[in-house]
Amino acid sequence: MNEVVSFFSTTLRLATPTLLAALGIVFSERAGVVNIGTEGMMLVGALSGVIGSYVTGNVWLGTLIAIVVTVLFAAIFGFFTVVVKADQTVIGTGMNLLASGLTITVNRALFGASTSPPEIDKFVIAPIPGLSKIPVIGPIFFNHHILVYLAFLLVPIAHFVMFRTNVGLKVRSVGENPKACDTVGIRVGMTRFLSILYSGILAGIAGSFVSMGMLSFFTEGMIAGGGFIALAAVVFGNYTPRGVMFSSLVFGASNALMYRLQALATNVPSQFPLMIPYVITIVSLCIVSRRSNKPLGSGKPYIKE
Amino acid sequence: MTTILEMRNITKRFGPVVANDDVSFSVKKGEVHALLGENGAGKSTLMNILFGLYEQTSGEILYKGKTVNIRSPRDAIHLGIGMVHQHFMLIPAHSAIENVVLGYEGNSAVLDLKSAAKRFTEMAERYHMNIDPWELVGNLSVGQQQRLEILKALYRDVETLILDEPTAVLTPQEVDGLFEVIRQLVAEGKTVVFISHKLPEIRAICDRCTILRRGKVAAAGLPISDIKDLNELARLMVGREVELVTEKTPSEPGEVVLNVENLNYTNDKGIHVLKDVNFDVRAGEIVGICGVDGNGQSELIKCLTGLLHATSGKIELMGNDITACTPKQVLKQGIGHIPEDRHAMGMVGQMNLRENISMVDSRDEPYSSHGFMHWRWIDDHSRNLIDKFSVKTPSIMEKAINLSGGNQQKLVVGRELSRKANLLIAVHPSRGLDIGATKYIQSQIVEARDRGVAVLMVSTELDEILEIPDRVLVIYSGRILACLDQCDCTRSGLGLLMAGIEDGEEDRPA
Amino acid sequence: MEGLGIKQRLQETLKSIYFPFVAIVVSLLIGSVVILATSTTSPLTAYGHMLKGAFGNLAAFDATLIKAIPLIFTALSFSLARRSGIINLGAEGQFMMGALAATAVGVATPNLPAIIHLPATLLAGFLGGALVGLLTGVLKVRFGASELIITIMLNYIAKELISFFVNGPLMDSASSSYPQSAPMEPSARLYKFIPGMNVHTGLIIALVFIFLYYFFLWKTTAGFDMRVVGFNPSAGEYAGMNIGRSTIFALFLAGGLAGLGGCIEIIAVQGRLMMTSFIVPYGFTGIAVALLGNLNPLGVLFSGILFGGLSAGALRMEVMTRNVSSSVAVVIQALIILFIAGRQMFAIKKRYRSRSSSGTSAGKTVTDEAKDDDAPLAPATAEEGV
Amino acid sequence: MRNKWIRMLALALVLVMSFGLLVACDKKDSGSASDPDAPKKDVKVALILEGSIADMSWNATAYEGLKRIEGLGATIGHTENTPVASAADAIRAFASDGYDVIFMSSNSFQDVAVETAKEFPDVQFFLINSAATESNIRSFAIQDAEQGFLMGALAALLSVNNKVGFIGGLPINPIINGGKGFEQGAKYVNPDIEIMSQNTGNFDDAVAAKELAKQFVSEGVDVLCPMANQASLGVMEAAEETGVLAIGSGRNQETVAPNAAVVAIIKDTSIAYEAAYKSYLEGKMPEEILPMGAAQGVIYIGEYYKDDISQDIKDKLNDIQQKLAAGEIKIKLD
Repeated sequence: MNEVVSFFSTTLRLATPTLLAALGIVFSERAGVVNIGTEGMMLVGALSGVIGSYVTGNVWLGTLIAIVVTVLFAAIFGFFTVVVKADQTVIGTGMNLLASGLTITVNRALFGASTSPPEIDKFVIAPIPGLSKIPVIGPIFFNHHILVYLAFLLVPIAHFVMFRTNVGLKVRSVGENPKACDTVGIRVGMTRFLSILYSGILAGIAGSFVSMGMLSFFTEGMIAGGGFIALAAVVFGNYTPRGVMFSSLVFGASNALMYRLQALATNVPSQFPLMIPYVITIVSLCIVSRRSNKPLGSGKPYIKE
Repeated sequence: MTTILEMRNITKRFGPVVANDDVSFSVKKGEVHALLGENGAGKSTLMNILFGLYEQTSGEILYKGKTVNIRSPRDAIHLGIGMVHQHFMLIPAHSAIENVVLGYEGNSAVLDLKSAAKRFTEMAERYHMNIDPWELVGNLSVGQQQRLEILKALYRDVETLILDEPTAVLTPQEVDGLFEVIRQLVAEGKTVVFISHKLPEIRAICDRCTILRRGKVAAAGLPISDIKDLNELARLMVGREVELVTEKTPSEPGEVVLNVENLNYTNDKGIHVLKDVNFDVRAGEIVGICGVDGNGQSELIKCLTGLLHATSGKIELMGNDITACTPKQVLKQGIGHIPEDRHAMGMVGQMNLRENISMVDSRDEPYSSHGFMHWRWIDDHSRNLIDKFSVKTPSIMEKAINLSGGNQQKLVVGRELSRKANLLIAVHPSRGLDIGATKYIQSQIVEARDRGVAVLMVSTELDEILEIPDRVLVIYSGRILACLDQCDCTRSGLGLLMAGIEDGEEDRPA
Repeated sequence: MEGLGIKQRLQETLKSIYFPFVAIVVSLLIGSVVILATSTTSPLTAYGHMLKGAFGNLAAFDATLIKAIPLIFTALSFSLARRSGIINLGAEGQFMMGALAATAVGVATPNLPAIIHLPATLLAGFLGGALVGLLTGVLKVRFGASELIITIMLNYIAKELISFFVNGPLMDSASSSYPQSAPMEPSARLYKFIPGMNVHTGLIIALVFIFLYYFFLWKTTAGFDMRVVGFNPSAGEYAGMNIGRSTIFALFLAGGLAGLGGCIEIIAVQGRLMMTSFIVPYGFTGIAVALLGNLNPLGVLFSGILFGGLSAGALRMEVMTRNVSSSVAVVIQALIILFIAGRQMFAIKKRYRSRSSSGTSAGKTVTDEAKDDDAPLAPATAEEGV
Repeated sequence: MRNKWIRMLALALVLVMSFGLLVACDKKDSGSASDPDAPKKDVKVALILEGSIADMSWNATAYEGLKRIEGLGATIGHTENTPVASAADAIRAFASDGYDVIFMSSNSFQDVAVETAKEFPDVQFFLINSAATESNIRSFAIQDAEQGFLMGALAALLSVNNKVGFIGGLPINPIINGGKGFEQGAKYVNPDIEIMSQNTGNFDDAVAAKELAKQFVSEGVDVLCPMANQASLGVMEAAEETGVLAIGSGRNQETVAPNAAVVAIIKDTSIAYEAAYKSYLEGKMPEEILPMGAAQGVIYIGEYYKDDISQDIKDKLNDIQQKLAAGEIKIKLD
């Protein structure tokens, strides 16, 4: 029983950064932007969160700083893809490289190369009073960091915004047919730019959750593919917030399974459990890609004559 | 009547191309003003400037007497200008009402689609247009989509409505319905700018007309009532006397080249698009398929050319069953195919002319052998071809995208006609071309027929259908409703058939 | 080109140099700000070392060439796929799998004459990458799965496979328990061929493949089909080309090119396969090389050498300056990617703004180069003028 | 209009950057390690690192060693994150710049170093964890297994559940040997102990290390030992959160686990570097491979962070360390 609890609790925890980032990407994807650069944004968020928390001594202020810095970083992506109309994939790749170089450079400049990690304020486990005492259910669902609850609470909100509000309609339309949006007076570029910034906000939060919730320090290259997994979660989740939640949980569970297998089957070469999440991603993409909500204008810059 | 809109000395350049050259245009409140001109005359450019999609290189716009700076459609909508574009600006994945409220400034942050739908339905009923607000736009017919576009503009309380070639995709009966709506709008005091190159329609609905020719104003604000002869308008539009009829001798049909039997096609959404289609095409005759866009023509042609595979039925070319053939195999059998959209299918804009010319036969001699391209031969061949079909280009190394629309189509037609084809399939061969290019391409098709090629032509243009084919098939909702000899065709008869009314044959003259 | 005079040719050349030049200059300028902010070294000094380390003398150029070779292969891989309408982010993994397959062949059979062993190893390298490409292609065509994510995931899987093989089946049992393969047999290695220089015969192979890339795409029907499909898939379909097959074949070849690059890197430079053989992101850098080279064969050659120089120069910069870390070179590389991909930004926009009343236009400006790019970089939806 | 904006922005960017560059020119270049006018009396020592000097472990202590050498009066230079493919260039760059001694910090560099060293007979090379000895090459072998052995032994001494866990990073030589030593060390203390040992495949992904550690704990492990460079922090943190004990494998790892960290078994390669450099200065370099382990003071037990460790355990561990140093305990590595 304990193992079941631990497995599901781990699943939720591991799903959270994916879910947070994916809830941002789902909007930018719907607006027609393929954000390969999420990995880099999360890395920037992870470092700036730690710096912010270190400077202010408060994890929330740190997260706020992470959001601001990541949004600025996302603005570079937005500038190149929306304003300059460059190829989104290539710019995204460049952003990832930029983030990896910049975070190393900045981290060293601020904290030095070989010292102990700075002591920072970090997210603590916040059991929900009462609910966390329920056997089995409590420890699985109600004994987490606040950001875990927030991530899952954000799902219905994101769903509502995407399908019930004016902004959501604009975002969905801009990805489907930017020219039509232009003719009804919607500023296509601005909508896309803002959705990129929004995905930056969430990537920043996701990054700071990795560096200040799951851990309490920054290490070089610490996102280790999490941004790409989030991107895959959006495609697998068929571009809806609910689907994204489902796919994040699948990825979280596959990671939890991987760690479990690693711990149990110590004579299986560790490389094979490590491949599980990637294999699951590929297989799941093959299953869902045929019936996709992928926006028609996805990945293509809107060029007004 | 006061002048509501004035465009003064508008010039618009696209690089070296001058699309509008010192154009002035003025519209009075409450009139239907036709903007007339050939394709490429600059009508749409001018209206796109008015609607804020383009920015003029120079010139000014006055609306209700005030100079206005229209930099985006948003500004135009604020002023009360609405536009229904030739290519609908709708999002198929969204419902009708979502399309209507999209970008509407009166939207609250949380959408209240229910009351929007109520307002929409009331408005639709007022203009006798019935559209289910909750239906996905992808499921609406073309006519419904256009009505939705008009309602979308009206929903924004426009005072001036620009209709860009609104009748291109409608049946004559739908056109009549559209004219009813326009009359009602004018009666309510709204102003309509009506872009077209179809002279009878202009006479039927418009009060005045402005004619553009090659980017310049050929006639401004001409009252329609003053015009006695349509040829006069045509002359103003084209700049010379137009031979409105393509010379053609009666056909001498030979053996059956293409035979289609009980063809059925159901698409992946489960919609039965083609229903028991039967017809044949003989050597030396032109068979025209006439119908409103979206009634199965595209699918039929795709089945014939192997791009789609029929669900059941049989297609025979020169006695060979090609039903299950791939496009490559079909092409080998000797089919020339002028596709429906040259940009999307017929050519590769980023490639040069010689590459576009070798595109279809690249795998065959003499274009290539043993997997290697024979560029030297292709160069000679390309030069001959652009000479023969008078494609205007600086060189065969020019990218196709840099050619004008007419020259692009000549290139595609030339390529397909120069292939050794038994069957030529020509889909909308003159769509988007000016009269000169249209006539040239039509005459080339007739010439091919005279050489003994079997021709299957798809068109939505009644003028073309009435003129070119020897036999006409009318397609409606995936069914061939009628097969008529050309001499049995009348405009109204075809119109009714195109609208799916089979009794239309009764109208034909004895 | 028909009807082009020397002057026009010169203009064309200048135009093709303009964008890369500006992009590199701007990247270096921003990089200099990073250097200023994070170290006490003057950017000019740092860049001076960089330039010297890249092209300063024969030895530097030698190092540059050696580093350019794998990048040329991954760039050809990206270019070929891109010309066929596919974005191959998987060169990284294909490179590794090529190296892995080559290692298996290169260490397995001692006492084989080089004339058999070397070609077999190169072929294994090609196939190792090509099969990964093939898998990507089949998944894309058969299931419609996005090649972007598939290739990224396959990169991670390839990394784990390398780890598994050098810790298991391919581990060098003779020398020690190190997680590395045995050294490649001498018969399966590439050697230096210019006296006084360290550059190896892989350079010749790279040049041959640059030519083959050109020859294949522009002179063969299969390459022609691929380019048509890359520019406009529906036109390709209309013209009787098999889109799916073309896509799969393109990814097969692209994977093979990357795999061959990985193979050559192992048999010529590193000598044996190790866990740490692929610290350098050869695949992702290849994207930048391909873009800078505008997907053209000669362009790839020159930009490959430039990036090789950047890498060799960055090393020297790190050696010569105490506190400019190598991550600054990563930043500069990233900036070059951004500014090359966004090179329209630097276009001298004449034709959309000219309000002069003169009737004739001043002819094509540099804008045209960015807009009417020869390569299919322009997005498919770009509206095509009037 | 928008295009104009873009161009203005680009121009502004270029201007600002140029200005920055101009300002930069005034700045005195104090960073350059090379000084052509300096007399050739001081020794120039270079270090070529495969990883990042911020890894809190292998490469960090190597860099520390270089700093120690600098303290002995040498001029130093280094490159980090150097791929094998660049190792030869790095050697050539240093050698042609007049460096006298070059340290190569990884066994991956062995082939390349042996090959390239021939070009520079006057330069002295030191290869870490290598088996090569040529005229100008000396190798020393860090006894990673001894570090693992001490960690395993201490873990077994501390374990209540009789279950201890080892978490490695990338499965490269030092980590694998460390793992082997760990098992033997634990068994040495308690032949019946259960050992869980796994590599995360990664030095960057601290989350992976942490989650794996938590899994170990849920399987009953009560002493965790990481050997995963910077990712070790994840393991330390997991111990802290789950309330089990952890034994560090480098300095500074305890900061994230104030309650869990017992002690760090330190593999201070900086001592090895310094010792090698001293032997070079004295001109007494043995041809055989220099072992660098407990005997040389490279591997030692750090200061205990916790007060409640019994003296008995401390004594037993010290005893094992001495036996390792004296060669009384042999670790099998095949």
